Amino acid sequence: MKHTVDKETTLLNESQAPFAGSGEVPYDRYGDTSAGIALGDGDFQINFGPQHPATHGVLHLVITLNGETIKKVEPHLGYIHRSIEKMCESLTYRQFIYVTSRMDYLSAHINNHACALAVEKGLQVEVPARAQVIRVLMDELTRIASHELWWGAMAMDLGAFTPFFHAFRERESINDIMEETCGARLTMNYMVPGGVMHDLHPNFQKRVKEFLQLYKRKIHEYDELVTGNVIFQNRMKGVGYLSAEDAIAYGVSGPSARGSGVSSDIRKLYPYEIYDKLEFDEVLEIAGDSFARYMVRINEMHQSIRIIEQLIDNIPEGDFQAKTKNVLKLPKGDFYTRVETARGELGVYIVSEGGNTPYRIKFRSPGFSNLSVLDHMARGSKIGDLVAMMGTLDLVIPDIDR
Amino acid sequence: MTNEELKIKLTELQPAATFQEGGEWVTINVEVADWLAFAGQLRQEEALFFDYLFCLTCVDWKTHLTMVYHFSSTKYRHNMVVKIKLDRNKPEVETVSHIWRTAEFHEREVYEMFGVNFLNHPDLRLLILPDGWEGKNPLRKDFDDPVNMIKL
Amino acid sequence: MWSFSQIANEIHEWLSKTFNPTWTLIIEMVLAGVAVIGLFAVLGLILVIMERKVSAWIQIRLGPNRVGPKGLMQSMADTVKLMVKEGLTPTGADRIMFNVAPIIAMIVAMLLLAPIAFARNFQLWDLNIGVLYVSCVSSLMVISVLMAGWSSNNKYSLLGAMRSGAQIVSYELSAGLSILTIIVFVGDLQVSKIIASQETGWWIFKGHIPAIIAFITFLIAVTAETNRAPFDLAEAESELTAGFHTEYSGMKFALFFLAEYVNVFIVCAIGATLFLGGWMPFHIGNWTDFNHVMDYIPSSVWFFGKTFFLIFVIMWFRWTFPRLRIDQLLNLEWKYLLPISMINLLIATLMAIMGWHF
Amino acid sequence: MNGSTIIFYLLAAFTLAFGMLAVTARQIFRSAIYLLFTLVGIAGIYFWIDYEFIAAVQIVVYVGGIVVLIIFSVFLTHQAGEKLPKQLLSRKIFGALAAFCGFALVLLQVFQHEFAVVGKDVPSPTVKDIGSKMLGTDHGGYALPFEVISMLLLAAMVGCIVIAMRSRPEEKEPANSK
Repeated sequence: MKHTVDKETTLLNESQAPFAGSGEVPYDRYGDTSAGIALGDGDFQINFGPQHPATHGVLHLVITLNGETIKKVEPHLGYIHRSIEKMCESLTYRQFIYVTSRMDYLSAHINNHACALAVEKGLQVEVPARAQVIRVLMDELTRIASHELWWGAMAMDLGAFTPFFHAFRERESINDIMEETCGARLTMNYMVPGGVMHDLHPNFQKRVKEFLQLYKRKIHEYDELVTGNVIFQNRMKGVGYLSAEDAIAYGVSGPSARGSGVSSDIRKLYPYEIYDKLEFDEVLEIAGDSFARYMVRINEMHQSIRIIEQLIDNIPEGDFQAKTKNVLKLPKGDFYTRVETARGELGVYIVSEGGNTPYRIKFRSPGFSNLSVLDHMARGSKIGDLVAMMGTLDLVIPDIDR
Repeated sequence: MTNEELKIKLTELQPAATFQEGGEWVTINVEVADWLAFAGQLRQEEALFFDYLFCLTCVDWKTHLTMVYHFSSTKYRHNMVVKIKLDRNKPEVETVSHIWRTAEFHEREVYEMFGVNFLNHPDLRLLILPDGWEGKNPLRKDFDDPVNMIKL
Repeated sequence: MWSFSQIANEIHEWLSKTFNPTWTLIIEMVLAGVAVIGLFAVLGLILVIMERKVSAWIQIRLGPNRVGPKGLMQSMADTVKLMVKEGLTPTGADRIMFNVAPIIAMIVAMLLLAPIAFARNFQLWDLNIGVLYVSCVSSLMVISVLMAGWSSNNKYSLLGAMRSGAQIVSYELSAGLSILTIIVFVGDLQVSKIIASQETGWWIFKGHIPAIIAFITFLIAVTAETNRAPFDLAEAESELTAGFHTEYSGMKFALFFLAEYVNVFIVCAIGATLFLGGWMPFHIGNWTDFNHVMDYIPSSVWFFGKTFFLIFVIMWFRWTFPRLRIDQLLNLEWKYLLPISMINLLIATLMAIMGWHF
Repeated sequence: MNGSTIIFYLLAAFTLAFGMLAVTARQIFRSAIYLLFTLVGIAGIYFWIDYEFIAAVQIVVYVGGIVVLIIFSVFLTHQAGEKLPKQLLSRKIFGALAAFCGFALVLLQVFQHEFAVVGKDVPSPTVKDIGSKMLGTDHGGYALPFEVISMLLLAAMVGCIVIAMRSRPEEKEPANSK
């Protein structure tokens, strides 16, 4: 983008940019008198990113520090904003799904799933049972893969390198399954309106069972290497506390909210596909600190394994795709669907004017809301804690920037 | 609360408001002037308790803009949608970021993408667009960028 | 059987026959200097490849395996790469300080090699304050870090330098106290005497529990003092990108890198000397036959074996533990290690007075 | 001139040169670093006269301790990177004069004092002897001054802790506590 050049040059002195509103501060936001804290004596600002090892992408935080203590965290977004919402306005209902794999690239299947569900809701298409099961299987595999990557990357943020490789050992076998089934390892584009793009590979069941065995054999290493480590627990417990009220107020969803004891699993609350027929638990922790969020994700992997085990031997025969017209046209109106990605609640809001392209489309991405709570969480803690918080919020930058 | 009960309750609070039929959730159209008071009621009224604002966005209808708020209650698990019609040339609406803090970021996004001015917002400035961005708001329908936009 | 001391003596004799005493001294000094620089370079190469192989082994992967047999020449290739890279100096940097800092790091590391006994009768400088010399010169290490951090004119570097300063200054205390524990047992600071006192058994065995506690404290403290994970807060890459050496590149960076590895070697050598008997073979009391068998293994093998074992342990730390936070790091030192090593020193002194150790 | 003398002159030149630089440097951080080199040079001279323990103490106390403290305090001030203002000429002259007077006084003492040659029973400067002298209570022992100084240091330490404690209650961490 031609405009991004001047962003870097004006970074430091923009914290006091003029208000576009009436100029008055209507309420005392965090106990401060103004929205932007003025630089006091001994404070200094550092640019955390856009190129920084702990942001896992081009996230840019301007941090105001007093010594090692954080006074304020200010996200500056947009470095990889592709305006997917605008792009989708010129793509047909069959095409726009493929763009969404690039949002939260670790939950590509689930993003596609949300879009497919929205279109199906508009068309009122009944998805065949086989397709539903395949979709759920793929979602849960994606969720495990995403949490594996999160686990490794978060441990790396805290300075332990080895877990990353252990996590990738398992993640590789999921990626292999994905590759065999959909021909892609990251941006799958497997789910289409009405079902899935093509049938499962004959090896699928065998491979998944092999993966389940591998996972069960190796999962205890995760706890031995990281969860039980004293240093790790000291780094996580009591760090980045988020109360249940704040989690709701900031719109935090997914594992990050469940770590604060907020029941927010869309799969349980507003079940889609066959989730209401499956046996699994919504993982809740009440401590609200980084360790609680960590434990939620670890246990969620176990729950996903449970779901896969229930389904893998019971994939019904039949069509993998419902019969749909070549050109899809949604009736006039607005359609909202929400699914649970690995990061939280993904909402797809389609406004249709009756044509073959969406009139307006909005993705309510979990990362955007989860990021907004970072400033609230981080104030008063150390730089090292900020890294732990960002790790347990599990930010994926393309998901925030869309 | 079921949708019908919700409708009755909302009519009590906003007799002037109209409902939009056909959607999955109760959709209410509110006047800009009533919005701030109504938002407070939505959050504070014990029977409603809409504490979770899960989606905040705007739609450009070429003649006017519409703010769309999706609410949910973590206590009663009921959902609703609020729509507010704005003037396209001078879109202004009261902020709700003091009621639902998540609105702060979402409103900043809408501010830069649609040019909606949120009155009394604590920190209304560009979030995603580069600083010093001058020109039109990218998600409006009349936005055109011949360099970066590819038309199919 | 050859030994280092034999070679050294032969060189010395040949030199004294051919030259007058002054020239002999000068040539020997030059030789020692070349040997130290050579050792420095070789140690760097070996330790880098060792670190990469150990980490690969711990992380279930292969590690470097393309350059040379089993990838053993990889660190040579890295050296060449670092040497031909451009050494940047940032515009806002304090040029003199910025360029001097890595050199100081290296000089300090080289100075530290002086009192280490690599084998029987093979030592550069057996000065009578031996161990104290090491702990005092190693305190100079912090200067190069502070210089590098400040002169880079980078906030990350400055934060890293501040952290490193606080860390090294604090952990010096418990490292010093745990060294003192052994000195109390030996009654002397001289390296050769410390080693000689372990002829009947290493101090970690002879010194009962206080020696073991001191050994553990020593390992933790020196890991912190050499800025190795889990105490690598000065360069914590996920927080401060690279800490004090963020702005360094090419050979200047390589000098910091080398100095870090040589420091690891030195502290492990000191640990091996104090607790594990240095070059002294494994002896048990008065089992003469067993002790004779042990004596057949060359003393240099014993020394390097023990040192590299300790280096392996420190690498093992690095690839297993997450990093501590700065306040936890200081808590660990001031609230746990320091009191423990103080009490431990008292107990050790009592034992030494009463003669309770073996 | 033998090798030993050459080394002495090298060390002396090193010390003096960095001493000059420490005084004339315009940046406070550089000045601290030059001071450090001066102190290292002095330690080198101690090593040269075989007073190894004193040399080690010089390095531990001055270089490892005091200069690091100075550098820390330099970091904590705001003008660490800026150049200090040029000194006034009068100050320079007075400074030079004061230094010269001090130097002259020392020189006068050195030339006037009759340095008596000590006999063979001089105590060797090994750690053991220094230790037993330091804690000796007999003639020539320093037990009393040693204890007095340690009391002083203890008092200083307690004072530090008290000062550090006082500002504690205000800065309670708000976000962290549950």
